[in-house]
Amino acid sequence: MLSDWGAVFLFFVAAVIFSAGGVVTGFVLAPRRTTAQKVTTYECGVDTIGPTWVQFRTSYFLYALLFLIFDVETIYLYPWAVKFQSLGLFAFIEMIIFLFILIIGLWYAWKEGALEWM
Amino acid sequence: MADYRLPEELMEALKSKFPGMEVSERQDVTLPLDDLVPFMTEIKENPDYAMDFLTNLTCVDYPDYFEMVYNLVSFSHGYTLMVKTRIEDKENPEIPSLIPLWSGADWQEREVYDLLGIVFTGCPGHPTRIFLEENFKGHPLRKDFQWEGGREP
Amino acid sequence: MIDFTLTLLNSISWVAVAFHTLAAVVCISALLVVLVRNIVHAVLWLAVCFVSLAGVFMTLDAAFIAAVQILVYAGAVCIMVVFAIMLIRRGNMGETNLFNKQVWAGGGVAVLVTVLGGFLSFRIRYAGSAPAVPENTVDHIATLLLSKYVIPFEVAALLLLVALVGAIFLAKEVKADADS
Amino acid sequence: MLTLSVSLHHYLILAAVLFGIGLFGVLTKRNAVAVLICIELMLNAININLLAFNKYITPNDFIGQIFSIFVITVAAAEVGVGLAIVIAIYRNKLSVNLDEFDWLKW
Amino acid sequence: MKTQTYYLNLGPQHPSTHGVFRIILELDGEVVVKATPVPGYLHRGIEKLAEARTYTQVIPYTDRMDYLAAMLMNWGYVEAVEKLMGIEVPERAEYIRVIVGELSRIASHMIATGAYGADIGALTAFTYTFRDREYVIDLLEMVSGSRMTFSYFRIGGVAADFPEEFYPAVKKLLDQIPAMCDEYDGLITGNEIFQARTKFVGIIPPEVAVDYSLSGPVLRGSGVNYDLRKVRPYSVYDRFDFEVPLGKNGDCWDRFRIRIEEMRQSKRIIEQALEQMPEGPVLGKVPKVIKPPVGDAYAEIESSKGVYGCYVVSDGSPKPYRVHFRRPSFINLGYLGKLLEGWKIADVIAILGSIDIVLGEVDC
Amino acid sequence: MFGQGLLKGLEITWGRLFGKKHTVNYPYKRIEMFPRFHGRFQLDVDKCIACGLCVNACPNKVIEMEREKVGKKQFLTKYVMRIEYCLFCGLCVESCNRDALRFTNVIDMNQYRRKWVRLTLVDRPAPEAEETPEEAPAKAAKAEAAAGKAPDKEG
Amino acid sequence: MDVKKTAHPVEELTDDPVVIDQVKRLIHIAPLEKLFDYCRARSLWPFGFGLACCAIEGLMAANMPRFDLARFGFEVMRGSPRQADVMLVCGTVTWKAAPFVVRLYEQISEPKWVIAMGSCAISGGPFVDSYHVVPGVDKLIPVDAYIPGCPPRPEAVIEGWLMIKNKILDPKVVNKIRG
Amino acid sequence: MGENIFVDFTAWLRGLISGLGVPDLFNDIILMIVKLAAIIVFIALNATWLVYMERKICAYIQSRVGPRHHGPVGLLQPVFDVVKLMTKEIVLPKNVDLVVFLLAPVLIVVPPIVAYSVLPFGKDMVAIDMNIGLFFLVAVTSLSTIMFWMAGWASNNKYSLVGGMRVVAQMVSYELPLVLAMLGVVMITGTLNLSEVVNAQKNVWFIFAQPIAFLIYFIAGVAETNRPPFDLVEGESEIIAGPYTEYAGMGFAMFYGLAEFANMMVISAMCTVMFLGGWLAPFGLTFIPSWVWFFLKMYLVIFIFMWVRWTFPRIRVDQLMGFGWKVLVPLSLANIFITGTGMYIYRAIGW
Ligand code: SF4
Ligand code: SF4
Ligand code: SF4
Repeated sequence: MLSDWGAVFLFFVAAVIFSAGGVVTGFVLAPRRTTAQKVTTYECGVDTIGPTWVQFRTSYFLYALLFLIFDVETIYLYPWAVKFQSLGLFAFIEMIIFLFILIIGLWYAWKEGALEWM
Repeated sequence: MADYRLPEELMEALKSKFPGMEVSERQDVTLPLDDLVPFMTEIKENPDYAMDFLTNLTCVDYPDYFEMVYNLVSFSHGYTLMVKTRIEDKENPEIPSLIPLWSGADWQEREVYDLLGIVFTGCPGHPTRIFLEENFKGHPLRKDFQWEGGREP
Repeated sequence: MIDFTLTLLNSISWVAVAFHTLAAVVCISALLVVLVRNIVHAVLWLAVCFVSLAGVFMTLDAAFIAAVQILVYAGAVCIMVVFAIMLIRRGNMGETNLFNKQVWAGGGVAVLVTVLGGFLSFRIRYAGSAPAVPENTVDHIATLLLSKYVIPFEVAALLLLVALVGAIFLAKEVKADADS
Repeated sequence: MLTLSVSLHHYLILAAVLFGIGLFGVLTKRNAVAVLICIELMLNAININLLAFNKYITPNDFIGQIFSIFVITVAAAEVGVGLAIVIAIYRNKLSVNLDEFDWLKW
Repeated sequence: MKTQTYYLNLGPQHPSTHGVFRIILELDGEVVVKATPVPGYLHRGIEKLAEARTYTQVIPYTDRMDYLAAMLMNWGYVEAVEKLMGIEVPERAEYIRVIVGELSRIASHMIATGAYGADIGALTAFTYTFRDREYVIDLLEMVSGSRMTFSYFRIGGVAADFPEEFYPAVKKLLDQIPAMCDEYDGLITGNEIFQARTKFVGIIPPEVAVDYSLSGPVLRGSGVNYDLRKVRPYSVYDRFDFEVPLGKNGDCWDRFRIRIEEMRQSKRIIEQALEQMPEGPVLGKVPKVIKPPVGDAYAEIESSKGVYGCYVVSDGSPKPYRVHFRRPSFINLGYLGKLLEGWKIADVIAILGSIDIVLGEVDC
Repeated sequence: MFGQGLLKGLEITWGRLFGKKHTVNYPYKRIEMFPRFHGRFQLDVDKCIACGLCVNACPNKVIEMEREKVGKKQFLTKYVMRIEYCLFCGLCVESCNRDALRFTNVIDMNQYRRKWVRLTLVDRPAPEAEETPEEAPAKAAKAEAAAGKAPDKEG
Repeated sequence: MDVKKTAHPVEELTDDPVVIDQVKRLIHIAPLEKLFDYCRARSLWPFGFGLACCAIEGLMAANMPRFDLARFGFEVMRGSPRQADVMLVCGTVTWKAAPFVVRLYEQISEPKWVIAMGSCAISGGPFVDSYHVVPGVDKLIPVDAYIPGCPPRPEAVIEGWLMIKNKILDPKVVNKIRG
Repeated sequence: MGENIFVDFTAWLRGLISGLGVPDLFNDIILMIVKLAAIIVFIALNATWLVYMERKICAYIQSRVGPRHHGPVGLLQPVFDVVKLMTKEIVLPKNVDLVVFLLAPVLIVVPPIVAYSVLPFGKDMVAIDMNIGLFFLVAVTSLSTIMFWMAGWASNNKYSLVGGMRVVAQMVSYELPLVLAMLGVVMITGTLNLSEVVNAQKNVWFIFAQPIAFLIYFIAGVAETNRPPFDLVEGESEIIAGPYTEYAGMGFAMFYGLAEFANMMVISAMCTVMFLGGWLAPFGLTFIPSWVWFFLKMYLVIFIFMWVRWTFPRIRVDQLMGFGWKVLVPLSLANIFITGTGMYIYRAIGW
């Protein structure tokens, strides 16, 4: 029997082939003409000032951090939710404690202004 | 039509302060160049006039001189006033900038500089061209400006 | 002819094929993570590595862990690293992932450890080869997690909290500076 | 005939190789972020081991899987804090070049 | 930590600069550290061209400044020339001017409203305003023959009287205007997202607004009651009863809301004007060749963007010696650079849109 | 309450979804033009007396006119509107007191080439009538038109 | 087999690798080109590029409820030149703007077309005598269709789009005077 | 009638192939490839149709008529667009990171396509009936984030970069409420298998049992697909086209047409499965095949997406993040508590 992961693998490969095929068709069928002006970066029609790959602010990083922590949290939550009905009250309380600890984290982040966008 | 001119007595007071000033019958004030800044400061700061709004600022290129034209409005009293001053030096016209008094003068002065080449002194880095590119030759609104139109026969 | 092909194909262990392909992808992408000179490319290769590792996990019948792998590593860790890079990078991108002076020494140590590990692994003995695939891993994980391993479970939450607070604390100063 | 097959050893060797690559990176990279990335690789190698043992030795205990979840948790926390530290260092030194911090060399 | 700032060109070609206008933004992340507006991409030298045209021939050129409210542009210019020559404009012409002027204002504000919606992201509002503007434009086309560049005013009056079919059409439109405004209000003004985007964004304090010579809805948004139609009524505006909507906070939302309010007021003015309109000629006694006496004149009207002034100098010949236009959008833009500092990229668009510029007018 | 405005907006768009459509299906159905519409020009040659008022009224020297004196009358030989320069302001039409020059409601003046854009309304030789030597006015008109091409002289 | 040895005919004519590439490509897909043109002509996306007054009529009014270019599928206005097909030059091109107009035109990916809308874009129009106005955008970039008017009515703009469509379908139409 | 045509067809195909003596595994693979092809064709067709639908709905909302002249009622318009885009030059600007630049559009459609593998389109109509289907789907869709970022970063364009950073921050922030909102459903059903989730809604759809979760899911779903009012990524009026600014031709088509609509379909299909009872027929209207119901519901959700899109203005980036973290995340956490407590209370009084 084809196992699940095998099927997923098939899907994955097919998706790549499909989309790569699309892009390659574009390259095959489309006319090409390259001029010096054409390949310049588009920035509203004028030259870019300064380097493009620039530094970005901390706020993005903090969001990513929060997401990472909470994403990890979900991997605990999902198994728990699945078994929620059969695990009993104790597990529920466990999870409340677990969540509570993380909510403290969220609260801290909120308080410290990590949720503010600058 | 209601009258928005300055009352006579205020005008008289100004006249006594700035003897060089001429007033036309339409109450356009013409000033010597040196009096410009003191006069403007006076009519802006003095609460009797309180000309707090600089509506318009432009310049005309007459054959012998440049004439700067300022249109002022007082919000509290409702007066309007047109102030003119002549720049006799046609080669290197210079006039003190009014940005310290009205920030709104900034772009208008830049426009005048750009199109007529009047240099406004008193603010470093000002004026610069605003419409035309830095390397544009000449000042188009001067009467002697020469250019080629692109009309085809 | 068809018969032959069919028997041939039938005889192949597809798990093995998958494993070897995935393992190759894992190793190559991991190597590239170390070798490419542009750190952004390194991160992208890292994502490839993580995804194919998820594939490896699937061959180990750990579908849940595989999904977690994708979710956490490819989805979150990579993003996080990317942001960190965007934040601290200055100047030329091409030369951001260079070696230091201890390449040879480091390489030696690494090879040594690898060989040792590989050697040790052959000394492991275990019974049975391919045990039955257990159904519903998630259920079991949940049950175990909330009964037998409940202490580590809560500790994990604490760990996450501490990490969150610590990281925010560290990064926050950065933010405060930026404001001034 | 192809004689491909998989056994525990395959996984262990894969893990060892991955671990080795990670270690190599950790020891030789100049960029602190790269070092962190390589640590991630090493942790993943450990996960392979855990899952492989889980499957081949204690298929019904799920200890390996649960442990790998914990490992992933730890790894996530480590990345978060690690990167925050890197950023904090960068703020002071305007560089993440590990060669330049004697006090961080190990 | 100081992150590197970087420069971003917003424009010259950008969907929300309302034409060819460029702002060089110095950004830190998404926050504007410094903004340098660069106008001039549409500088066409109208003032110079006017010196080579006769007085009447300048009128079509004024259309091309604020092409969204061209009637008002005509008006300011002919007002100045009439002042210079001392021409009496017939009553009926004045009323016609008021009507078409206010219609033009409505059309202009409709675009401003819709385009602002589009800037904020509500494209549908844009189409609604345009849909309704078509009906306003229809009226103006009926009287002038063009859809945008009307050249309808003449020195001493207007080009032609209203055609008969104009009156029912304008009545019909006026009846619809409140419903239209309500629709915009419901779709844009009342929308919480829109309010969140615009309230307390880009605040201009009243003193600053006056200091920078801002005018029009931008000035009134800051709460300064300065509408020439009320303060110094020109033409026949002193005969109408209308209100000048004012803002409270001087933020984008106020500036935006005022325009919708003004549409409603314009509707009132038109209604009154239609009622009071006398019969009579539409063109005063004007010499065939217009040769004003030597001298100068400065006249102002309240255009849809603010105080629109025109300064005309005559040397006695049939061509003006010098014409200068005080263009409200141009001067309103003067404060933009300062105003943008500290806001985010998205706010830049919101602020620029709330000033409602027309590049033809800015660059002249 | 928060969300009221959002719902209101949804309500409006929902209404519009089924509301009246305002589109005119253009190439198949046309909007009727208003009589004053400034479309393509039309010259009634019989009415035109070649007086040149329209040429003078035009702010942008769009109209090129050539005339010849045939007998007592001016005879229009050429009347070209270079509408690539035209402002469609209507000053020319207004100035024509013979009602010879008029706007039609034709919208489509598009061309694939620039040189075809201009409208040649009249281009005909002068009738063979005895040609008087007084061609001076025509010359003058030509010179005037030529002078118009360099407006900088006027500045 | 022989084909490989002898040079491709086009290579005897030119050395330019770009041209050779193009010609070869065209030969390969020539039969399809008709089909492509059929589709291209029906899917022209404008470049949202407004310069002056004409932009209101040409870019906005023509897209708005009453005239609705969307009926022809020409409404997907792109802000980036890479994704656009047709550059509608609507308005006055000044000398200050000329460099970026050219650049934006260049940056549009092939195939591309240009419509000059309004007197200004055709010839400088009302401002042709000005010191700062380009007398016609065809001085800068090739133009495929001219729409006179100041501003042209949206109907005329729609006609302009249909002209481009016709031109793609049958390139010979450009040799005919319309109307 | 029609109910089982797909299921029957598969069974027939399976029989046919095994009749040829093909081993089971291959039979599986061939069948899977057939399903795969069907899904890809389905996505492609739907994306084209959705482009048309979007334009038409947009037009109707704006009192216009929309595509009309090309093909019957303009139906062929998106087809022409696709062919046009296919034959449009793909510009490769200088200074781009070429490999990443080209990989991004290729990879961007992979996550949605893979996600389809576990979606039940109808009764017994699921390519892979995976035990952890839901979790798998969440994991796979989270991969899109990095592709968007690749596009934004590789373009070497500041607009793209700003857009790329925004898209990551946004998708990351809204993924969390999305995932947490679904948790409530999982708590009730006790399974991660999507078919079982649907079956669990036999009595009551979860939109009624979990209204808060539905709302959160919907909002977060709109944000995940980067559609207005959360379209800061493309933010036409701000940053031109965001990460896709430099993409032309097919590269652009992948982002704009395929990925966007495929993602939207995944989100709305998930919404159908999780909250709207999947393929289950409401009011006992079972004579209509299950998959028809599924599509109807899916399209209903898609329509709401579009309706919302053409009504609301765009939210600003800081408000977006604030809303996600300060409103949606706490709300979804609260939802978990409420669900848990509610279920205990329900059990206490019910049983
Ligand atoms: S419409 Fe105006 S620009 Fe055109 S020819 Fe007549 S007068 Fe000249
Ligand atoms: S003004 Fe009228 S009559 Fe005179 S030349 Fe012109 S068109 Fe002819
Ligand atoms: S042609 Fe006329 S309407 Fe068009 S841009 Fe030029 S002046 Fe404006």
